[in-house]
Amino acid sequence: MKNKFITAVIAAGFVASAGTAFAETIKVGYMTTLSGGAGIIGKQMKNAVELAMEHKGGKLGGMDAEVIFVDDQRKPDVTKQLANKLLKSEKVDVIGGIIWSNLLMAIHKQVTRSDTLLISSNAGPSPVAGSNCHKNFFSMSWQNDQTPEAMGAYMNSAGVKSVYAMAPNYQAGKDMIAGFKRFYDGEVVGEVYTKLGQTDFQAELSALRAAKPPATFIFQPGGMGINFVKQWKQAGMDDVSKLYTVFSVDGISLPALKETALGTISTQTWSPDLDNAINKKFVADYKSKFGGYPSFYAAQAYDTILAIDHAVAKSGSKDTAKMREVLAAGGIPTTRGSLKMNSNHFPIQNFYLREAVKDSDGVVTSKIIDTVFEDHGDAYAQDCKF
Amino acid sequence: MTSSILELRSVKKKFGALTATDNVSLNIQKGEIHALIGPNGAGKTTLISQIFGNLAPDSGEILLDGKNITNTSVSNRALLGIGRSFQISNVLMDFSVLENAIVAKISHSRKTFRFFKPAFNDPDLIDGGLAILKRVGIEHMADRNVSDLAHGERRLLELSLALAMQPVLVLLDEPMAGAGPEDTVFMTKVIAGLKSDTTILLIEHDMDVVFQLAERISVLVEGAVIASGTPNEISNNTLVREAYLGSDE
Amino acid sequence: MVLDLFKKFTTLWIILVVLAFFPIFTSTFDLPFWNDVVMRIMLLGMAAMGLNIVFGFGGMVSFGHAAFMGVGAYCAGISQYYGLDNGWYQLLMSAVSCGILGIMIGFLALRTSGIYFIMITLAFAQMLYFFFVSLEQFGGDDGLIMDRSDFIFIDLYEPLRLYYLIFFILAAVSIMLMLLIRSRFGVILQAIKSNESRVEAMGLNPLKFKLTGYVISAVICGLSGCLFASWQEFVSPDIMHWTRSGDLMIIIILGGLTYVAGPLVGAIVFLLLEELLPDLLHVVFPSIAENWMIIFGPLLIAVVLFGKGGLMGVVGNRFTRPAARKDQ
Amino acid sequence: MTLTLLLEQIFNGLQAGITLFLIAAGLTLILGIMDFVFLAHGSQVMIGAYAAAAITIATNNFYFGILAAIPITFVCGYLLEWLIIRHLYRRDHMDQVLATFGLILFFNEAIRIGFGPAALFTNFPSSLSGFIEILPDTPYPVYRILIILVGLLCALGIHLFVSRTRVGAMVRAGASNPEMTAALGINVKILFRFIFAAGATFAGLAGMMIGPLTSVEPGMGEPLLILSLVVIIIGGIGSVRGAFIAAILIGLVDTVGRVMLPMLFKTFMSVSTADTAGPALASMSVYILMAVVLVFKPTGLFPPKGA
Repeated sequence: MKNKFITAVIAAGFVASAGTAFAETIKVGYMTTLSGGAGIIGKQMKNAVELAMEHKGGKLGGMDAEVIFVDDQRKPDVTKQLANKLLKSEKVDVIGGIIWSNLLMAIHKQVTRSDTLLISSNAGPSPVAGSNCHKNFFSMSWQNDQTPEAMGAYMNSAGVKSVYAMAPNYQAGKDMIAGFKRFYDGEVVGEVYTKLGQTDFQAELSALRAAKPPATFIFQPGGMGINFVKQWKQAGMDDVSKLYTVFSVDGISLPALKETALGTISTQTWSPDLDNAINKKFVADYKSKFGGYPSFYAAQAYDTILAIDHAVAKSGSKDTAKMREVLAAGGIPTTRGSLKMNSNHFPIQNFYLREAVKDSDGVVTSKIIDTVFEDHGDAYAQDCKF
Repeated sequence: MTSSILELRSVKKKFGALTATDNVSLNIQKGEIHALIGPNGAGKTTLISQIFGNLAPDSGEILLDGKNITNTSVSNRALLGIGRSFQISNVLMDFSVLENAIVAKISHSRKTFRFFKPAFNDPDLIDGGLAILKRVGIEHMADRNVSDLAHGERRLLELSLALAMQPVLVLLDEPMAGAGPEDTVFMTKVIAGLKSDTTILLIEHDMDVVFQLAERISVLVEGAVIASGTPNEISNNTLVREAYLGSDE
Repeated sequence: MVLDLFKKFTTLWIILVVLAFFPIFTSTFDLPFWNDVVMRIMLLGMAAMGLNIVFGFGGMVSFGHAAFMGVGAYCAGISQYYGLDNGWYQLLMSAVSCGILGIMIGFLALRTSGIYFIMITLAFAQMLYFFFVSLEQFGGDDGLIMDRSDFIFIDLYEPLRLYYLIFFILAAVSIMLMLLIRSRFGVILQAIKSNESRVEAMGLNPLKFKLTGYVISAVICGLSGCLFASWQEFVSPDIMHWTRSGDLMIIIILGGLTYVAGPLVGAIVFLLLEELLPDLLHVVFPSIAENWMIIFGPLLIAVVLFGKGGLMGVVGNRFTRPAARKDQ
Repeated sequence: MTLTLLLEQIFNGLQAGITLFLIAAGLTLILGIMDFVFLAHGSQVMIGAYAAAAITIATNNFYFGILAAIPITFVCGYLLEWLIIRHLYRRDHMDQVLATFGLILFFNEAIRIGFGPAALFTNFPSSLSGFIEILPDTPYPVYRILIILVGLLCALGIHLFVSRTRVGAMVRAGASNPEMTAALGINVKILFRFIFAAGATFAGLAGMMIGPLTSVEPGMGEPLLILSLVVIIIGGIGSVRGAFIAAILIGLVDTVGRVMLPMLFKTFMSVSTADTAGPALASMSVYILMAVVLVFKPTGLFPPKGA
């Protein structure tokens, strides 16, 4: 993050005087939440992007590259203004990043309309995958519903007859449970929406103990996941019900949960032990450079840079239309292998079942134990017409 | 026989176990200056507050000019013609003297919900405000800020505000409190001058002032009126001497 | 009278003139992004000016005015969801809804005073916040993508047109406030702030004036919210999060709460700090650039401790006088 | 809904309420006696939680962590009052809101810089991880019962202190009439600083105790701050007794409402409507309760006498 105002003034002066004398530089605006409670996620993403740029020698597709990080403060209006700054002031060629659905929704229209590529490193709400989709938008993560869909499918195959579902009372929470129910065939005996940002789940756990469901499905991202899993274990709930999670036990919460999380299973498109060259290099270098395992957020951030690199390299230009063509064709080399793209520009990818385990150094991480879906597309692609 | 402007019928107010006013019945005649005296904590201010509506009595009735106002709000009582000065002077501190008077004038004009024309340079309001100040002879300090006024000056301003609504009854709660001897003389003169226009109920500790101004005096002890009468009657009343004057001197 | 307004509210007029010509500056120096920053400044400044009617002039510390911004924004969003995309109609809807809501909340909240008033206004704002979070049909927490509203004769996709629409409504609100604050009503409102019991003793019912002020301020916040939705092309409950009510209060105190122009000055400083502080820190102290709030927080405390009367107070006179009189 | 479940939920509500009380007890006196709107009280919770967690991690001893953290929070509160707060008593509420909002930002960022943005992990010792059968077949975590007991003990201590001691008499006098305290010649400065530091300590203690249950992270105090303000308002500003009753009330309404409302709604409306309306109403419930109380009793349920 540099002094953008000054840069802008100087750059404007140079452009006027020097014209096109400079070699072409591709500018990427990378937006994530660096301040506030969710700052840890943004920090990991920023680390991963910096690592990717290091791996690529500071260039993207062979072109000189500059990445500008901005802190969205997790506020839609700030995000919108930053997007505007990146577009109008920095004149970036691609905007990447974005953790939260509501922030993506806040800038989706503005960025795509300005003929700039918008590549989400995490957020994937259903409107931008379906009826509100745009040709300039790409996802390097997943559509919100897919991960719980995978969990639903897995639980079918595991023969779970009935389940108690729990998620925070907000849009993503409702999407997650909807996605889960789309694939899960058994009976949902309870559907509980907790408060967003809730820290103590004892009341819900008491109710759950009384209901005695054989299985419990939860979506509790970030700090809520730490609290939920911790209190679940403290309350000895493992004796009552079996816990199935999405986005609750991950690289962000594992360092806080440590041994408490052991044995918890979840579905995810990525895992540190995913066996391919790109991922091995990413995880190893991330660990040595920043200490500790990267989270899926970091992996997706890394992939976002790889995708831009791929688009520039293959099209030989930073022209939006040309890059778009390359990305839409798929075959993007990422930490998840060669990524296929759906008609709505969301990835078609595998979904894995992961378990929290200890690695050889005694650090708690997650390990793939099964593949639930192979080349799974999302349910909204059919509604998307560019 | 003159008619009564204010009538209290068995007004009672309790704070927890403490009886602040105990079945007070009182008649204030039109045009008189009536003093309410009594030792500290006798419930004088509490009684005034009930007459003005800041406090609601637990039981009893209050009649203004024959009309029951027991449940009327403060602002409506002010509109019906009761003015009040408070024990601790109560004026608009952030405003100038004239501005205080202008606010009173706006209220008096009843044209309050006007959103566009500036009030402080409206010639009609300025004239009206000055007239309010003139009544107590303080128009010369119109431009001064209230926060710069001396204590006695503030009391005079407050009196002018209490008179602004051209009340039929003015309640004055210790107007001389904290004023110097000069201010006291001036204030006494001002109050005496009001006699022709309005009725005054006065709480005052300064007995010289009370005997100088009041035509009738009521004595309140422990929340109850123990005597009511002319200054002469009161000073000769043995009950009063025992309960109040005796202990005071 | 017009001349008088120019004389009395110099700062505000200067700001308005600068805002009017700002786009010429940005286009000359090719800084179109700054138009966007200034639009946000104008929108939050307008809401803060509205809040300041109760906050600075009426002495009522309302901790829930962001809710009215939210209601205004959702009036635009929901109208458009059902195909009613006429912007003028949406502005009218916002004003009417916030007016009615202002009457209801104001009537209940004004029964209390002091800290209780602060908290009950917060309570109502939180209720509205959670209400909109639970509106699944309109995106709940994720919000609702919308188009810029269709203001007949004004095509808003031309960015400067939205700029000038916001500017003219801000200017109208400013002029209305300059008049209001010096009017009989404004004078009484400030008198109530100064000494409520005296005003009551003068035969005025304070509640009537406070409630009217509350409703006017709610309507202005609603208008700001409605335009905010068009600016953002997106509505979500975040616009009415309690921290935004806090931001509005900070903006006012920062600028000077006894001045009509104070909230606008506050908005300029607050949002410029938010914009520039991280960049500045990155140059001076790169290791904590992401923690720019560690500077921002103490800065606010310093303003309170040393800058009594806000920035307007520091620059202008330091006496507390009713805004109805003083030169600004 | 069985009776045992209801009982268990009441225990949960009690535990949440007691925690809230510890935070609200000091704050209600700060608001009542000093007439000071202190928004950064949530930061005291965070400081307590971090102090205990950091020491627990360093020494690997939970009890030592708590014991060492108590004086730390006391000193923090004392210093904060001395450095900043005492300069703000005479300012109006608006200035106090702004300044203490600035303090929140400062503390959160300071913690983030000092301890990193990630949550700290702590757990209570295994000796406290068991269960007690509060009813046959209804096990309840020992640790949470311990929180309830410690909280009740603190409440009793505060009650005895305020009602039986000389300093407590000053506190009561101050709560009902701040000018009077000053007029009585009591050294108000010292009294204020003591109340402030004690309030910080109790808030910190709440943070220490919930630390092992929840995540210890920057900004953890804010949601608790808002809730404890609600508690104080309902109880009546300046009333410790009011804060206690209101805290238990809020704890119960919030906890029981969260679980019961959706169930209740399902009995008379469609499941999907109930799933929307139930949680929405549950998250609004405490605010609705506060608004209703204030509409009927504009100074809370137990305003201190004379206020």
